[in-house]
Amino acid sequence: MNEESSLGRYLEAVLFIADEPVPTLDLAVLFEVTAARMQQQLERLAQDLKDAGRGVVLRQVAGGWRLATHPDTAEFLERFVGEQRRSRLSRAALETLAIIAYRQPISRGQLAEIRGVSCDGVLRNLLSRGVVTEVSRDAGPGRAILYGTTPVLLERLGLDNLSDLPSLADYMPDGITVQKMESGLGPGL
Amino acid sequence: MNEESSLGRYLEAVLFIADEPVPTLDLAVLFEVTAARMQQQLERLAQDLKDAGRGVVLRQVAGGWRLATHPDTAEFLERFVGEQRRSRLSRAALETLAIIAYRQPISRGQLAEIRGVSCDGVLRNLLSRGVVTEVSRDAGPGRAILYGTTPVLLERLGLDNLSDLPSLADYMPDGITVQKMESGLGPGL
Amino acid sequence: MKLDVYEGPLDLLLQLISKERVDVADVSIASVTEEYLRAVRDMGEVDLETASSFWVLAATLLELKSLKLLPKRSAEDPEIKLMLEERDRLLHRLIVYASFKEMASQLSDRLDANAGYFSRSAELPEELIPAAPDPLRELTPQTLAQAAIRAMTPPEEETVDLSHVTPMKVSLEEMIDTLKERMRSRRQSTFRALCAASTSRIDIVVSLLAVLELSKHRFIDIDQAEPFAEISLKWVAKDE
Repeated sequence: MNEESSLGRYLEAVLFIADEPVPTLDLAVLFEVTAARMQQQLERLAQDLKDAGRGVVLRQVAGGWRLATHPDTAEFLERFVGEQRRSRLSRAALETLAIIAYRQPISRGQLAEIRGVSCDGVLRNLLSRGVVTEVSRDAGPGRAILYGTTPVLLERLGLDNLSDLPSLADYMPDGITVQKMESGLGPGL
Repeated sequence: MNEESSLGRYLEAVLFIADEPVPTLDLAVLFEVTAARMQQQLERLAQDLKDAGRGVVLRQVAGGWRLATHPDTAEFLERFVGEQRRSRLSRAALETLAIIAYRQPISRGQLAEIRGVSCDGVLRNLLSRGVVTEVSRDAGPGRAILYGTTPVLLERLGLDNLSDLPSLADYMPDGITVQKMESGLGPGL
Repeated sequence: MKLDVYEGPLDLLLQLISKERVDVADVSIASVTEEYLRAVRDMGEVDLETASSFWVLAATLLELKSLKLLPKRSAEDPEIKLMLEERDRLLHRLIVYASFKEMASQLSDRLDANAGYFSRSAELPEELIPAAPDPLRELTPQTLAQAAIRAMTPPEEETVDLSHVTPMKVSLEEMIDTLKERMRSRRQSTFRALCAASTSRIDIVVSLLAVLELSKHRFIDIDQAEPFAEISLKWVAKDE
């Protein structure tokens, strides 16, 4: 296999697992090639996927490159997701929602710090479902957007008020880290 | 484009957005073809991806089909996601996992009895990795929680089914070792 | 003899027994114990549950060991029969444990061989969200609280640090030396008297092991009239 095509397959693998558009420059750094070479390689991969009439396409979107399903497969995809027997929030989405509920208002950065990974994709999902919203901006220099939960979430949970959320101390396993947890929580919770 | 190849691309799109292995039968229902035809189609797609030397492969794991990156791209992926994605299990965790896999459903007490030490710490680790889960409760008076393995574990092991695991009997110590153990335990009366 | 990885009393026993060049008929409870105590010292800390599960096993081994130290008795003796049953149970546990231990390394190989496959964990594309059944319908305050704890609890450490573990005051070797000197000067004593100064259960157990070792090497004789009676000790070694 020549160097070109092996770079192509590494590229495909990286784009496959990325859950955000990946900037050309990030990829150039990862593969230790120039940005121009990377751009060329990405365009070639996009063209290859298109020419082969594949179900997945590579698109250059806001700030980066992203694999996505071909628009003409939408009908099957909708049927597929509609028929999923097991429809629940992904673990990542559930945990992100839980952190926001208990520690609001909270920024993306703080969320990522608690979960150890970027939560951007999950956050978009929660925002579009209307259970989370932007509530304010951080007073700090970055003026980061802060997120909180919405009345829609309370309604779904059958709660009147955020303070009706169960106390985390009641759910701690073996009471080991209660203190650590409680001290990390905002006032009133 | 002929019918075969268009089914292939729809299939690829569906597998691309699925977040767990999809059973052949679910796909057969979705595309309104027989299960046999679907199986054939899936095997062909897997072969096509392999033959083309692509960065993504199709595997039959945990009772279904799932796209995954080719192992020889792992080096770049680990650099891309920042290593921390998959840390290895400790020996204690592996032993506990082996016992659960073969003796499920099993309680904490039964686990501790077999290993000779409490397994609570490692069990929490296995639960948080999603490879083990609570499956039921014991009918006995204590109603102890019983644990079992998850499809995530099968996927990590690259197995379609738990019954694909080798028989435990194959791992029994041999006669000489057993004799040695026996004499090591004391009086030969 | 040095055991690098210690995963519990069964594991330790298994490792001791399967070491080559150990006279297995003589795997003395002392060496098992001493090895364990050294492992404990090296670890710096061990949780109480692990410690007590070791002592349960040590007690069983002690019993078996005592069979060898005592004059030969008939296999028909009900007490002996009971001990042999005990030994068979322990042997069975060891075999089962050994099988799982072997299987664990097989699982490890399989996990390693498959570690290179990464799957997508990306969220559903936004345009498909309306088509999916509402995933929030099963959400309850409880599941939310549990998820919060899962997300905010730092990754589990597998070794539990409990500080209330009895520190080991003397090693078995030191205890053997001490008791040997004491018995040499006193000539006759009881186990209770020897342990009078012991403040912890571990010290007493170590003393008992030391006494058994001294008896095995014919420094002292042990006599006990009946179970739970006073244990008399007599110095029988020829003084140099």
